[in-house]
Amino acid sequence: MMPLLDVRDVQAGYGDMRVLHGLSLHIGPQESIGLFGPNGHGKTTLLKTISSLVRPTAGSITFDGTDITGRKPPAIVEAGLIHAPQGNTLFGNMRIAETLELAAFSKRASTGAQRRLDDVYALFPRLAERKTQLAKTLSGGERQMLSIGCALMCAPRLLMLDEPTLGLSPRLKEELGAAIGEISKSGVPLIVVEQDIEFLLSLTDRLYLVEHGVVVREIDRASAPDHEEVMRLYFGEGGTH
Amino acid sequence: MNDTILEVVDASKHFAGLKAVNGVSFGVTRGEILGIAGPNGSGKSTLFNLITGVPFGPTSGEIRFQGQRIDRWPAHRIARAGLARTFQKDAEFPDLTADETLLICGTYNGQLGRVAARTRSDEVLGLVGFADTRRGIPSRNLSVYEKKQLMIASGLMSRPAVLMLDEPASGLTKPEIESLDRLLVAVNASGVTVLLIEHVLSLLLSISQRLIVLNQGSVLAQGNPAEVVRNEAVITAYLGGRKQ
Amino acid sequence: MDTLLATLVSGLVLGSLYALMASGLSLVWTTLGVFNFAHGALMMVGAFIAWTVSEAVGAGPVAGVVAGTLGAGLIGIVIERLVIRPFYASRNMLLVTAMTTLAVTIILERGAQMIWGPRLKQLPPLVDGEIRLFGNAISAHEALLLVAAPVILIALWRFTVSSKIGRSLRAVGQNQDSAALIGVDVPTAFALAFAISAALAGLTGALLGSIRFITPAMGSEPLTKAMIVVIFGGLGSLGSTAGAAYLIGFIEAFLVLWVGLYWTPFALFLLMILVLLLRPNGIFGKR
Amino acid sequence: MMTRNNLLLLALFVVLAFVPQIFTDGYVRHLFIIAFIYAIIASNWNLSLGHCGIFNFGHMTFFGIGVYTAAILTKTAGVNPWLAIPACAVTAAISAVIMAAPVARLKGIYVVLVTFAVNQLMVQLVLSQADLTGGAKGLVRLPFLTIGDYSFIRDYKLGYYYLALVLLGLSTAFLILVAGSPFGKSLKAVRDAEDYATARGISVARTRISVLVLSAIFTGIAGGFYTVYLRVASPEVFGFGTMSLVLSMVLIGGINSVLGPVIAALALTFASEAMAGIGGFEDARYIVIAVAMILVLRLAPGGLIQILERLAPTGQKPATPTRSPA
Amino acid sequence: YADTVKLGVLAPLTGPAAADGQEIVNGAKLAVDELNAAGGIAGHTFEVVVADVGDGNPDKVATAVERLLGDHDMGGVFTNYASSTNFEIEMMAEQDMVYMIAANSQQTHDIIAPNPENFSTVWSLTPSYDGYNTEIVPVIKELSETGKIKLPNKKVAIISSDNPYSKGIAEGMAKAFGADGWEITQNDLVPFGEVSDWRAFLGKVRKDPPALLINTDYLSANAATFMTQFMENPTDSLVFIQYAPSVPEFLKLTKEKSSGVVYNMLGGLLLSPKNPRAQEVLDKYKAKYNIESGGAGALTYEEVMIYADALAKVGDPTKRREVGEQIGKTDKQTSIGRITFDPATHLSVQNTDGVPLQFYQIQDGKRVLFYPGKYATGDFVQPAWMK
Ligand SMILES: Nc1ncnc2c1ncn2[C@@H]1O[C@H](COP(=O)(O)OP(=O)(O)OP(=O)(O)O)[C@@H](O)[C@H]1O
Ligand SMILES: Nc1ncnc2c1ncn2[C@@H]1O[C@H](COP(=O)(O)OP(=O)(O)OP(=O)(O)O)[C@@H](O)[C@H]1O
Ligand SMILES: [Mg+2]
Ligand SMILES: [Mg+2]
Repeated sequence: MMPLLDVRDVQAGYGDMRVLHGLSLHIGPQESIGLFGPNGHGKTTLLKTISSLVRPTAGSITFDGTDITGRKPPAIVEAGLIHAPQGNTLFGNMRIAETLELAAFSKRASTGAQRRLDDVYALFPRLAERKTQLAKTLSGGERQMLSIGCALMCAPRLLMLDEPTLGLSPRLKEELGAAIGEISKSGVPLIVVEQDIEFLLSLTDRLYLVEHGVVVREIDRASAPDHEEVMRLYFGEGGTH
Repeated sequence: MNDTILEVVDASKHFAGLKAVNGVSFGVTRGEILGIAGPNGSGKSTLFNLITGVPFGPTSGEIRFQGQRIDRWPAHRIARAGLARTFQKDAEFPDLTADETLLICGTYNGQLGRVAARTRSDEVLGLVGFADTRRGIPSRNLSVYEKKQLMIASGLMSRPAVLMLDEPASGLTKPEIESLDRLLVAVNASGVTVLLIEHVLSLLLSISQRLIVLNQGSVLAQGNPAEVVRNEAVITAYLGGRKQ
Repeated sequence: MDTLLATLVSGLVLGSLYALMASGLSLVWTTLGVFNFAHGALMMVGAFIAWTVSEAVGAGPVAGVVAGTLGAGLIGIVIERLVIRPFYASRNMLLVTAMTTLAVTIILERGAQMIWGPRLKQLPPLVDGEIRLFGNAISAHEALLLVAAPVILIALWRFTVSSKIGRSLRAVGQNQDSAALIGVDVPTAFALAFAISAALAGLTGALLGSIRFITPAMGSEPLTKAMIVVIFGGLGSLGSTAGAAYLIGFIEAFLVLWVGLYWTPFALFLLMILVLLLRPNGIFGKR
Repeated sequence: MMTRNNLLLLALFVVLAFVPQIFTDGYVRHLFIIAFIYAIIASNWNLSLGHCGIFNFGHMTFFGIGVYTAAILTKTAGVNPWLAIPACAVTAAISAVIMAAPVARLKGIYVVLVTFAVNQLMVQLVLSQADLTGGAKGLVRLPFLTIGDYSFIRDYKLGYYYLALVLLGLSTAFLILVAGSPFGKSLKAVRDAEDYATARGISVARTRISVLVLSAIFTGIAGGFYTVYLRVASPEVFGFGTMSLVLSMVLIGGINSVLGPVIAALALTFASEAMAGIGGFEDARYIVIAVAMILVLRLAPGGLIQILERLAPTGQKPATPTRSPA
Repeated sequence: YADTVKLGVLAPLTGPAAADGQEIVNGAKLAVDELNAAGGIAGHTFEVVVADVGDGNPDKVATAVERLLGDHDMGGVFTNYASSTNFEIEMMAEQDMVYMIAANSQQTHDIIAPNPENFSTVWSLTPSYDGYNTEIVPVIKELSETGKIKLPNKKVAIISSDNPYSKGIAEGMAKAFGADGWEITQNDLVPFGEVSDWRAFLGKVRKDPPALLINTDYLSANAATFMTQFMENPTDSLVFIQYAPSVPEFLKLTKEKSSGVVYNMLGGLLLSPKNPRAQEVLDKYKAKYNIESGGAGALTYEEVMIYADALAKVGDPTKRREVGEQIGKTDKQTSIGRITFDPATHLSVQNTDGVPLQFYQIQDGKRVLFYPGKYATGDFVQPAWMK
C-alpha cells in the first residue's frame, strides 16, 4: 500500500548547521503518527521541511504519490498538507476573526470556509467571544487556539500539529485532544509532535522517537511504554543533557 | 503579618473593557511555594505583570511587598527590591552568553561587583544545573531547557525574596520536568519564596504547598492543593473531566 | 473669514499632496513593516520618466504620467528583489532595509543626475485652467489632486483591510512563516506590495512634476513629509495615514498663517516631538 | 583582556602612528585626519545604533553641536581652542540628554522621526540665531592651535594628524571599555529583550539616556576638533549627505563592533577620494559606495569586520550558531 | 621650455548646485582650450583639474582644496563659489595659491579686509554687494519721475530667503527704502531651500497691495513658482526678483508669466552692444557646449583669462605670489564690465565705469537691460498686469 506521506533520508538545517541527518518516516493512508524526543533534536525542523519553510539538502518527500520535495510553501498548502507551527507564531496586529478568515487563503480552502469557521468557533468558544481582539494581546493558551484554528481553516488533508497543547489548561488539553481525535476520525491523518506520550498514544497509531535528527525508534500502540521506559527512552539511547 | 511577604489587595487590570484581572486579593507567606492555576486567559500572566510592573502595573488595587507599597514603582525598581520573574514566552538576551547575562543581572539587580557576580554565577548555575561547558555560548543557541534554566538563574542572581515562574514546564520533556521539579524545590529550600503558574499538573501539584485558581480574572478557589482540585467549580472551569 | 477659507483650501491642497506622497510609503510600512527610504527617489524617477515620455518623446502628459507610474512600479520590483528580499529574515530587518533603501536613494538620485543632467525640468499640467474653491483660485491640476488623493487612499485602505490579497500582504509583514503556512506566496506578496507602492510614488512624482520642478533631489522634501505623515499617523493603518496627512496639511496651513512661512517647519517639528512625547505610537496609533 | 580584535586594533594604531613619516605632504595627512574624525563619529554612533538598537538619526546633531560650540567659544568668547575642544563634550552630552527625553520613551522607527526632527530644529536654530552662529554664512577665521611657539598651520598638518589620532585612540579605548562593561552588555539586553531586561532590574529609559549621552561625548569632541582644524563652522554639517555617509560607515563596518566602523571610515574616505580624481565620475562614485554598502550587507551582514575575521581565522572563532544538538 | 600648468577648478558638480558646477567647469575649459590653441602663455600650456565640492560641506570643500593644493604643478584655482562661507580662502592664502572667486563677496570681504596683505593671491571678480542694497531706490525713483511707471503708492513688500545673500540684500533694501520714506508693508523670511507655496505671503500682499514687490530668493525654481503664483491674481505692483530671472530656466519655466519682471545683477554678464565681449564669450560657450551659459561659465572663463594675463607678465607659474600681485593690478574690459580690484578688499570695483549694477526687465521672454543708461539695450515698460 502506498504511503500518504513518505519522507526519505531527508537532510536539512539552517545555514551551515545541519539538523536532520537523513531522517525517514512514512504515514499510511488513514493513519496518524506522533513524534517525540528531546528538545532541539529536529522535530520542528522536520515539520518545517515537509511544509517547505526549510529546504532539504538531500532526500525526498512524497505526498500522495507526488514528489513535493523543494516545492514552494503555497503549493504544499494547496495540496492540503497543513502545518500548525509551534509556539506563538501569529499575525500580531490582526484581529482573531480576520486571521481565521484569511487562513482559508488557498484555493482549496476557500470552499466551505464558512462552515469550517463555525467549527473552529464551536471548538474554541473563547475565540468566538474575542473576535476583534488583536492576536498579539492574546494569552498563551488563546494563541495556541488561534494557531490550531488557522490550520483547521486551511482544509487539511494531512494535518501536522507541533506541540498543540503547549500552554493549554488541562481541561482545554483534554477537549482539544478530543477535537483532534474527531478530525482524525473524519479522515484527516495527523502528524502530532508532543512531549506527552500518553496524549500522543491516545491520538495516533504509531510513534517515532526523534533524536539527533534521525528516527531512533518506532513504537506502536501495542508496545506502549510505561513511565520507567519513557525515562529510559529520553536518557538511555544516547540522549544526554 | 510578619510572614506575609507579598500581598495583593483588590488588584485589577482592565484592557479597554476587558477585565483581565478583576479584584484579586491574596497573600504569599514567606518561604512557601504558591501555585497559581486557571483556564487559559484567566489572567494569570496578567497578574504577574501587574505585580512586577513589567510591562504594566495594576489599573487599581494595591501590591505590598515586604511591607512597602510597590504598585506605583517603576518596574526595574520592583525587580531590584527582590521580586524576580520569568516569562511564559521564552525570553533571552540572544547575543549574550550565560556568563554575560548573569553578569549584568548581578550588576543591575544585585549591585554586585565583577568578582562577586562571578562567584554568584557559579552558585546559581550550579543550583539550576546549567552545564559549565555551555556558559560561553550566545543564548540564542541554547536549547529550550537551557534557556529556561538561564532565565531562572538570572532571576536568582540578586538573591530575590520571591521568584515568580510563568509556566516554566511548558514545552519540556518529562525528564526535564522532573529535573525542574527538583530544581524548584532546591531553590525554595535555599530560602526563596516561589510563585508558580503552571498547566503541567504533575509539577504544579507535586511542589505547591498552596494553590490559587483564577477564573475570568477573579479568584475561584484557594487553599490546600489536594482540596482545591476536588472543588467542583475548579473541575468544571479548569481541570475538565480528567480523573485526579 | 476670507483668510480662514483661504487657509482651509491651502490645508486641503497640502493635505491631499501629503496623502499622495505618503500613501505608497504607508502601504509597505503598515503591511510589510519595511520603511522605504527610497520612496522619495521613486517619486523623482517617476517624474523624470514622465518628463521623458511627455516632453522628450513628445507623447503628451497623460502618456507621461502613465509611463512614470509604470516605470517606477517596475523599479520598485527590482528594488524589492535586490535590496529587500535578501534581508527578509534578518534580525535587524528594519535597520538594514532602511540602510539599503537609503543606498538606493543615492543610486537613483545620482543616476538621475547622470542621465538627465542637473537642469530643472517641468511637466505641463494634466488639465489646464483654474478652479475656484470657496472663492480661492487653485489650478485645475491641483483640483485633480484633491480628488485623486482621497480616492487612492480609500481604495488602498479597502484593499488592505478587506481584500484577500491585501490582507495577505499585512499577514506577510507580520509573520512570514505563518503566512507561508496558510498558503501565501511570501516573495510575490513582497514584490506586489513594493510594486504598488512604487507605482504610487511614480504617479505622485509625475503629478508633482507639473507643480514643482523635476530635479534629482526633488524627492527629498516629499519623503520627509511622507515620513512625518506615516510615522505621525501611527502604525495603525492607511486610515490613520490619511488622517495624519490632512491633519498635517491643515496644521501647516494654519501655522503659516500664525507664525509665518519661516517658522512653520520649526513649529511643525516641535509639535511633532511634543505629540510623540504624549502619544509614543503616533496620534492615531494604539497604545 | 587582550582579545584578538584588540590586538588588531593596537597594530592598526601603531601603523597609523608612522603614517606621517611616510606621507609628508598635507593632502594625504588631511585625508587621514578627516577619516579619523569620521571614524570617531561612526564608532560612537554605533554605540547607540548598533549596540543599543536605538534607531537614532540625530547623531550628526551632536557633531554639529560640537562644531558650533567650538566655533562660538573660540570666535565669540575668545576661548583657547585647546579648552574649546573638551568643552564640546559637555555641550554635546547636554544636548543628548535633551534629545533622550523623547527618545527614551519611543520605539523603532518613531525614534527616527524624533531624532530627525531634533536635527531639523537645530539647523533652524543655527540659521535663525545668526548673531551668534553666523547663520547660513557660518563662522570663519577661527583661531588655530598652537603649543607655545609651535603653530599647527604650515606644518603640513603634522600636529593635527597626531592630535586626531590621539582623539581617535582615546575614543576607541573609551568605546572598548564601555562595550566590555556590564553597562555595555546591558545595551544588548535592552535592545533585544526589553521586558526581560526590566524584570532584571535594568531601567530601559535610563540605559537609553546614558547610551545617547555616552555616544555624544566623543562625537562632540570630534565636532570641536573638526571646527578647530578647518577653522569654519557652517550649517552644512547637519546635512543629510554627511549623515548617510557616516551611517554607511557604521553599517559597512559592522554594527556590533567597535573596530568595524573605524576601519570602514578609513576605507570609505580613501576609496571615495581615490575615485574623486576621475573626471566625470563625480556622481558615479557615490553610486559605487552605495552599491558597495548593499553588497557588504548581503555578503557579510556583520560588516567589514566580519570579512576580516573570516580572512584571518586565527584564535577563537567568532560565535556562530553552530551547535550540535544535546 | 614648455610645460603644462594645472589649473584647479572648485565646483559643486554634485548636489543641488550641480547646474552651476557644470558651467563653472565648462567656462574654465573654454578658456584653457582657447589659450592652448593659441600656443599657451609664456611657453606654458594648461590643463584643467576639477575638484567637486558637493553640497559645500566644509570637509568636502577642504578635501577638494587639499587635493588641488597637494599638486605641485597647480598654478591657480578658480571658482564661482565653493562653500557658503568662503572659508577655503584662508587655506589658499596660507599656501600662496592663486585663487579667483566670484560669488559671496560679502564673505570674501569679511575674510580679506582685516588683513589684505595676507591674501595677495586671492581675488574676487564680484564687487561688493553694497550696490544691491541701495541702488534700487534711485532707479525706481528715476523710473517714476520720468513717467515710465505709475506707482499707486509708496509701499514696498519684501520677502527673502534665509541665506546670507538674500537676507543681506533684503535687509539692506529695507533700510534704503525706509530711509527714502517708503512704507515697508511686509518684510518676511522663508527658510532657505525649496519653497513650493508662496500663497500665504501673496495673500497678505494682496490685502494691501504695495507699489513694489520684492523677492530676494535667488533660487530660480522658487522664483518661478513665486511668479506663477503671483500671476494667479496679480496686484498693481512692480515685481522685483533678485538674480533668479537671469537663469535660463526661469524664463523657460515661467514663459509669458514673467514678462514685466525686473531684476538686477552685479558682476553678471554685461550683455550690451557697448560691451561686445559678453556676447562673444557667450557665443563661444554656446558653440562649444551647445547650451546657453547662465553667466557662471563666463565668469570662470574671465578668471582664467585674467590669470593668463598676469602669468604672461610674470612668466613663471611657480611664482604664485607674483602672479597674484599682477592679478591685483588688472585693468581689463571683461564680459561683466571693466575689472579693476580694490586693494583694500580684493574685490572688483563697482561703478558705472567699472563693474556696473545692471537692471533688467523681462519683456516677452527677452532680457532688456535698461540701467545704467550707458549700456542700456532698451527701455523699461510698465508691466501689463499693472493698471
Ligand atoms: N531558525 C533557526 N535557525 C538556526 N537554528 C535553528 C533554527 N530553528 C531551530 N534551530 C536549531 O535547530 C535544532 C533543532 O531544532 P528543532 O526546533 O527542530 O527541534 P525540536 O525537536 O522541535 O525541539 P523542541 O522540542 O524544543 O521544539 C536546534 O538545535 C535549534 O537550536
Ligand atoms: N494587552 C492586552 N490587551 C488586551 N487584552 C489582553 C492584553 N493582555 C492580555 N489580555 C487578555 O487578558 C486575558 C488574560 O490574559 P493572561 O495572559 O493573563 O492569561 P493567562 O491566564 O496567563 O492565560 P494562559 O494560561 O493562556 O497563559 C486574556 O483573555 C487576554 O486575551
Ligand atoms: Mg519543536
Ligand atoms: Mg499566561
